[in-house]
Amino acid sequence: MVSPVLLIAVPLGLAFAMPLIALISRRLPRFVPLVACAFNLIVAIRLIPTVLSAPVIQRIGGFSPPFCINLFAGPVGVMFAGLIALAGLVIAIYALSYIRTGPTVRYHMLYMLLLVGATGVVLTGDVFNLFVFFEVLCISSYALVAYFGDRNGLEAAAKYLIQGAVGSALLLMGIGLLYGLFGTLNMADIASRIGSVSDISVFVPLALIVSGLGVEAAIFPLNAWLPDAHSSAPSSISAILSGIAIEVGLYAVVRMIFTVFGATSIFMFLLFLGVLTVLMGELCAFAQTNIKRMLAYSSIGQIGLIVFAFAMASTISLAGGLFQLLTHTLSKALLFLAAGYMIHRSGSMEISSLNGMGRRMPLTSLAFSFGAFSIVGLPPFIGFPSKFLIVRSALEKQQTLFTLLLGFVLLGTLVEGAYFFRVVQAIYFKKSGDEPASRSLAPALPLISMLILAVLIIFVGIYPQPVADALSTAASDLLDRAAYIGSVLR
Amino acid sequence: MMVELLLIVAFGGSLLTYVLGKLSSRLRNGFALLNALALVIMIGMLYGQEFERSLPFGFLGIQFSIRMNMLSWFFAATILGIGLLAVLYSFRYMKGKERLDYYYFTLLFINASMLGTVVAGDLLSFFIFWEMMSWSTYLLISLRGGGKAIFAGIKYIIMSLVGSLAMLVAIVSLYTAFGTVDIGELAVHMQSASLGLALLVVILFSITFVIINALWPFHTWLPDAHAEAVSPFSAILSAVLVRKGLYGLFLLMYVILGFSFLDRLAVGAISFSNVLAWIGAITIVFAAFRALLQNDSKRILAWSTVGQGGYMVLGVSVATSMGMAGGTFHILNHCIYIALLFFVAGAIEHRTGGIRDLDSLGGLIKKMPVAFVGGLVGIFGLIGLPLTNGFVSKWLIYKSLILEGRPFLAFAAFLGTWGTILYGYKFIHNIFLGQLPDELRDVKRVPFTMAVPIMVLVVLVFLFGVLPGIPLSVVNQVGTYMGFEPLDLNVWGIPSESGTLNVVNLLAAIAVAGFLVWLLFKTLGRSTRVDQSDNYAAGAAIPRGRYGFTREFYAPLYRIVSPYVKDFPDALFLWIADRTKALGGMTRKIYSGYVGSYVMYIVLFLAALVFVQLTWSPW
Amino acid sequence: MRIVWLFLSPLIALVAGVLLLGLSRKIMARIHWRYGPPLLQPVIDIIRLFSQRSASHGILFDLGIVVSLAGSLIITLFLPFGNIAPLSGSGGMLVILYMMLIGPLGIALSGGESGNPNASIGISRNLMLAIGYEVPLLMVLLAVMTRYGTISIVEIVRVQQASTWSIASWPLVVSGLAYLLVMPAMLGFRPFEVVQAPQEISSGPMVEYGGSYLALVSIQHALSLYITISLFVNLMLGGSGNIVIFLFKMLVVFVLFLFVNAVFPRFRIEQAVRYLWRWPTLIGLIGLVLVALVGR
Amino acid sequence: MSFLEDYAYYFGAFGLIFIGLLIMLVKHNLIKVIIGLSILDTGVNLFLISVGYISNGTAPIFCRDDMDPSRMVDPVPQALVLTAIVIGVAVLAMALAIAVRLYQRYGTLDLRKIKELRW
Amino acid sequence: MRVFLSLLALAVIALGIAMTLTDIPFGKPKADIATHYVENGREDTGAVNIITSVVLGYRGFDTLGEVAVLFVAAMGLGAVLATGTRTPKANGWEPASLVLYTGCRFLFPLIVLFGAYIFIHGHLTPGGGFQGGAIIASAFLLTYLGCRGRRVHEAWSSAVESLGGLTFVVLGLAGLTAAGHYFLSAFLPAGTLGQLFSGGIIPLIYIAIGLKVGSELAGVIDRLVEESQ
Repeated sequence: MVSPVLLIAVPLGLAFAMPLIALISRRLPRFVPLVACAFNLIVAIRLIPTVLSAPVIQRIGGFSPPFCINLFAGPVGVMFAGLIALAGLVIAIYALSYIRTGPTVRYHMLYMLLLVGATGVVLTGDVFNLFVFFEVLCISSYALVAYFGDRNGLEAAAKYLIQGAVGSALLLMGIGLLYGLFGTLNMADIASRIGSVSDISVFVPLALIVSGLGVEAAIFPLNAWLPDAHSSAPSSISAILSGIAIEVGLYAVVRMIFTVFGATSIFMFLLFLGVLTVLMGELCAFAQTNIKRMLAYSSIGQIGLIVFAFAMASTISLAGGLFQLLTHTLSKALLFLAAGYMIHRSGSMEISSLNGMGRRMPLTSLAFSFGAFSIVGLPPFIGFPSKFLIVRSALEKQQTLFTLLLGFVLLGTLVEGAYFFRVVQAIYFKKSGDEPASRSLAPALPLISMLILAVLIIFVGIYPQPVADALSTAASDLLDRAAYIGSVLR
Repeated sequence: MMVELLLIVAFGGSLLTYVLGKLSSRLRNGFALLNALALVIMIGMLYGQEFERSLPFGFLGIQFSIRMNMLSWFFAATILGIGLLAVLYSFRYMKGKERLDYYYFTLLFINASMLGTVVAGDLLSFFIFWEMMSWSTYLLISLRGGGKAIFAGIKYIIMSLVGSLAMLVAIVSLYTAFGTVDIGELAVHMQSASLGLALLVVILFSITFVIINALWPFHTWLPDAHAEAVSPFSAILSAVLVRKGLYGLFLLMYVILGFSFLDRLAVGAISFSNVLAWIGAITIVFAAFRALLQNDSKRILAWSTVGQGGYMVLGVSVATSMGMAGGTFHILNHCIYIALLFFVAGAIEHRTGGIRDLDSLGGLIKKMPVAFVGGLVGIFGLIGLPLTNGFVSKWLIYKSLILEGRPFLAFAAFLGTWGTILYGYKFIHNIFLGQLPDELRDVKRVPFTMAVPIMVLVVLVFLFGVLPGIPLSVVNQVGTYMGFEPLDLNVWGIPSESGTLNVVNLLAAIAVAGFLVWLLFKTLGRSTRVDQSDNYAAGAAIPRGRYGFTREFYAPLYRIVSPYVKDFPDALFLWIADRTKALGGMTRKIYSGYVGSYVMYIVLFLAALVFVQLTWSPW
Repeated sequence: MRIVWLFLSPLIALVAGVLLLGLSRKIMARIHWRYGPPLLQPVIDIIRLFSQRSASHGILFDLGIVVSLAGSLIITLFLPFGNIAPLSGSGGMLVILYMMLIGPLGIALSGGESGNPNASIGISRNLMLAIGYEVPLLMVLLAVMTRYGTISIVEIVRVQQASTWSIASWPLVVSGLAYLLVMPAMLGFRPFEVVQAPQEISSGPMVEYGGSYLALVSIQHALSLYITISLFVNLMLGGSGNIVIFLFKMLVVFVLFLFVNAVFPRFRIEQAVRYLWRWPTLIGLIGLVLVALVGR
Repeated sequence: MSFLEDYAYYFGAFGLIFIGLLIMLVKHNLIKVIIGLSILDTGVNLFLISVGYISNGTAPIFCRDDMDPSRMVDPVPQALVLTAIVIGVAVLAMALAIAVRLYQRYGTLDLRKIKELRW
Repeated sequence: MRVFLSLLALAVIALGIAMTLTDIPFGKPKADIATHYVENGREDTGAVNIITSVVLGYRGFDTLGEVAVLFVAAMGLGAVLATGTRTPKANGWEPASLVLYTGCRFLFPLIVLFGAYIFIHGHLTPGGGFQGGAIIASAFLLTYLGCRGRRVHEAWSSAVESLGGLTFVVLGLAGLTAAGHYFLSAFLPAGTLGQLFSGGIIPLIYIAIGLKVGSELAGVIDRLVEESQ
């Protein structure tokens, strides 16, 4: 059996080794993320059958929980880790030729550390450890947003940093209060003691932690950094931020609420928050003329949808939410990657500058359309099964409120469809301006990465069964607090 | 295995067409035609079979299944038949245009998806095919490029998305309620369903089907889409794609719900069928007058498609054998003559270099006789003159309306027909009659591969008009499948007690009378053939070429009508879109760019959480 | 017997129509304090016209006329004439309504081919006028059909003869009133004589016709007079089992509208449509609503 | 007074935290905001430390073998604070680096004027 | 307005936190976990300094993350402030006086030595890798302030950084393979309590951390100094 700790340790070791590798040859470091992600992907895939039957508890340092930090490699965690590795791999392939200027070695190092941070967050079973890895994730993304060092990038990074730092401080305050209340930092241990103090005392740390993590998870109204950061970062980083970073933040929120606090009563609030996030995100995106900003706002909408699904807190809705998360990771990554090269080609982020791209960059445009269709939830793309599950879970509640909220969410989807289809049309059917319609493909490597994502989007869209099965196991893992506590504090 | 094979050939063929197109355009065309032909032959072999079978795979735990019965067969046959003709027609029409591989691929893909919707045996696969149909259609509508086409495409896909979201909710509601989406099983389960659920499902489904069938007030996508698509595709859109909405209604009303249940869905006089019928009636009248106001050949036809959909719905919602047969038969007839008309309009467009504006056409009768015959016959069918197919189906619809005591609905239907006469004549007159503009002096004839589909359809219009018994026997089987009494009919028409229809008598009478008059005319009259523009005008000369009365053909009527038949739904939807955008513009102002505010949001969010908990402690 | 009537009834209609045409000119002249042409002037005209050469613009130009006349002739087979209606079993009112289209449509197509703008104007006016009067007319017809629960005109006549004339029965009297109001428009009489308007657009659709064309068109015109009045008589005045009485009823109706024709000036097409869509439509609607409320 | 005595450290810690937050909320200068952030971090660290304090406790180091474990303060918050300080430093360094670059690009540190990205 | 709103919001939050704090009495012994650490820390990890045993033993994984955070910061700083060229531009600043210059150079090895002492004795006395590293970095800072123009050799510093991090990870992974199949488990003999050579892998890790933190912080300072020139 492979140990889940390898998922964190090996990439981290490789990241540490990169300066040395860079001393040997400056061309080598860019391949290190590929190796690390491929390794992680293999490990994660090998772990999945194991964790589907029972979660793997990896005790760091060999002490028994709650005295040590433990990794909790449950179905959710390992699938997340696999997803991170997958997205990381694809985007790393893309970045091989996309990132040509600037301190490229540092880019790849930071990129790997971002992935390490994300993997750490999803695997850890300790509140403070989560904070630490969360910071690894955040700080590397601050730096990566500013990577090009242009006006927008720096401004976005500064704003992102300020908001992120406030979020981290709130999170740390919450963790401090938790430690003060329970004298332990182990999630399972806290979860088992959560009933021993008064409601308000539990609530304040919960509020602090939700607000703190919510900043990274881009829940409305904590998401003001997102459109700036996602639109100003290099496209590969936008893809990873949109595809991985906010999802991981969301995972952390969900893990906290579901497992640590078991705060079932806050779900209704989250439900409304989710719907609000959907509507806000989609409406703002609808009014955008900047393609990357539009995609960024669309991410907010998607996050709202996922929150909505999670907040319904049934096995199906959680599976749907996780599925939607997968959808969003793959599709939004594909969208950002495709948009990245189209922007590269046209030299502008305005949607109108993408006119006629279908002729100039046929494959990239095709990839973009696939991503757009998938995000909107059209069959036979991956977005459909996830949307289907979410709708199903909402209707299975058999309550007018849920049906009504579902209506609002679908309204958001409608708006989303409107702006995505607008862009697809611009790409294919609008005449480009003065530039001659010469055909040019993006370089091979980005195309390969887009192709991988597109194939996945279609394949899972057509044959979602295994994924859905695995995700419903994962959903019950998230829902079953007692099992979590039991398996850790055995 | 035939149906599975059908789907595989349809989808595989579309993909293969694309691949072959990269090799050679000739190969691609040949293969596309062969593929369409093979599909027609296969569906022909499936005639009369009835079975339902689950497929060996599924989706998220839901078993897929396929079914074949007369209802499916009827729709599948129309789809594939028109598909074949459209492919043939496209060869010359699309020649020299850009992105032909894409065009043929999408065209065949749409056909394949439509085929999928009608053979789907469960609602989920129905939905999946439906959605594939929607987005592939969207990808083809704007093929021509240009602002209008793009607007048409976006309009279509948004409305279609509204519909499909509604349908998704409906299907999932059924699934959560009964644990199955198989049509056959649902039909059984629905009988025990609660009224609330049934109402929800019916309303949601109806939204979808009304949108795709372009009934008022959700018709607004159609005129744009049909007018702006390339003509062979307009034909497919108008003839078969739009009618998927009716297929859905059939499925919903008569296969899944059934009569007895439909009767329960009523509050006093307001029943589902009544509402539907009134929507149909409004659609007919509204569309007829809107069509009158158009000046674009394809837009007129598009509006007529809207209107004819109303007839079908009227017939279907009356729910007598006769109304049902009329509605169903009208689907077939409309599919024939509207395809014919779009082919004609396309041929004109093709030969005149893209002119669709009726104000600048005219006098083409001598230049394009085939197109003229096609257009004339098509318009006759559209109006429903006796001896054309449209007559029989409209006769059935009118009659069932009158006999059921629905004079107002019948009035709407009649009025629509008179509107149709007006714009139909305008279509013919402004394109083919009157003076020939100088620019069109050297217009060529319709090319052969475009003439063949036109002539085939012309023959069909008359064949089904004179021998309505042949198609009606199929229609009868469709009706029987949905649980209606079969209509009493023979090959010439419908013998029944309260008003019969005997087309052959009509034919004989017209033939004899025509012959006699012709004889009289030929024996007594002597005439000299003169040029078209050799005209008498009270002794004054008429300037050639610039004195055609095609401009503003019904100008006085426009002045009366136009204030009342504004497209209010369209304006409303555009307003909503506009407001949504404005709302988006307003909401995003909260992201003011000042980071202090952003931090404030975070703090306020936290404070609000704490405050609520401290005050009311809800959590 | 049926075969005989099949050929005889169009003939009678033809004769009656031509006579009505002649009568109209005579009566009009008398109202205007003129002497007027002889009663048989139309017959003479037609015979003369057939002997003249004329110009043709093409096949459709010929065919349109033929179809138009043939269509009109056939309608007479569907209309009960006294108690004779040879083909009424083959379609009923709906077929009549449709066949009534063939006449104007044939002329419209034929005239359209000529490329004469006056013809086009006339046709467009004709069609506009048609939609103008069809709105109230359809209401009336539907009221009648709904009231009697049938689409067979023979049946309608039979019921009327068994009870009372439609125009004298409640609630069809309202519809009858509307019908009376639209009759001049259907007949093409003033104030609705906008289609031909000889002084303005040189007889409109007929402008290009000469010789045998004009003859046929005249016959068609005569027939359409006959058809229109006969339809009114059948639907509203109870038809008749007796040919003579039937023709007498027709004569009375015709003369009535001839008086109207003689004393009114001409509307513009716009005014005509506006008028038709106002009062007759309103009354027709009331009639239809009443019928719908009262039921059979 | 016992209340104040019992909670004095908390007052100090949260006082710093709220001062830091207030600075971030109302100041427009990026450097001042970063200072506020720093104060906020310090406050949080102080709070963490004070959570683990035991009255009259000793450092949890066995300088001699005979020290009383029960009087030692909680070592965990100290370890946490060690980490938190490093993280704070990292964030601070990033913030300053970005501020330096931002100033070069915009020529100002006034956040009200650095508003190119909005809506 | 803004200030008022801020104060109001903060007051609400403060009230909430105050209510929670009533459940966290100040200065009272509480957590049984802490007690467990204090009582068993020496046996479990072989470190006399219980904080060290927590930092590197019980919560060693945190420390790995912490090292990663610092690494990220250094790298990120480098990425943001990347100037492309490393040649310091000539500036018109006055060179330091001889006294300052000599003093700094004299103090430099002493400070480094002190830093090394701190991290080598991390398991015995207050201090550890981070503290020691910070002290070493302060030596570099002093050099920058006093002896302008002297710079850290980048290749060396990044090699040290890299090796330090690698050592940590490799030691952790060695634990995975060697003993008990746990990451970061103490697979080296604990030795005699209180001796310099005791505590298993703890001193090794602290040395690695110390060097790494030192070079990283020095690098950060170096970057910022360079930026200011």
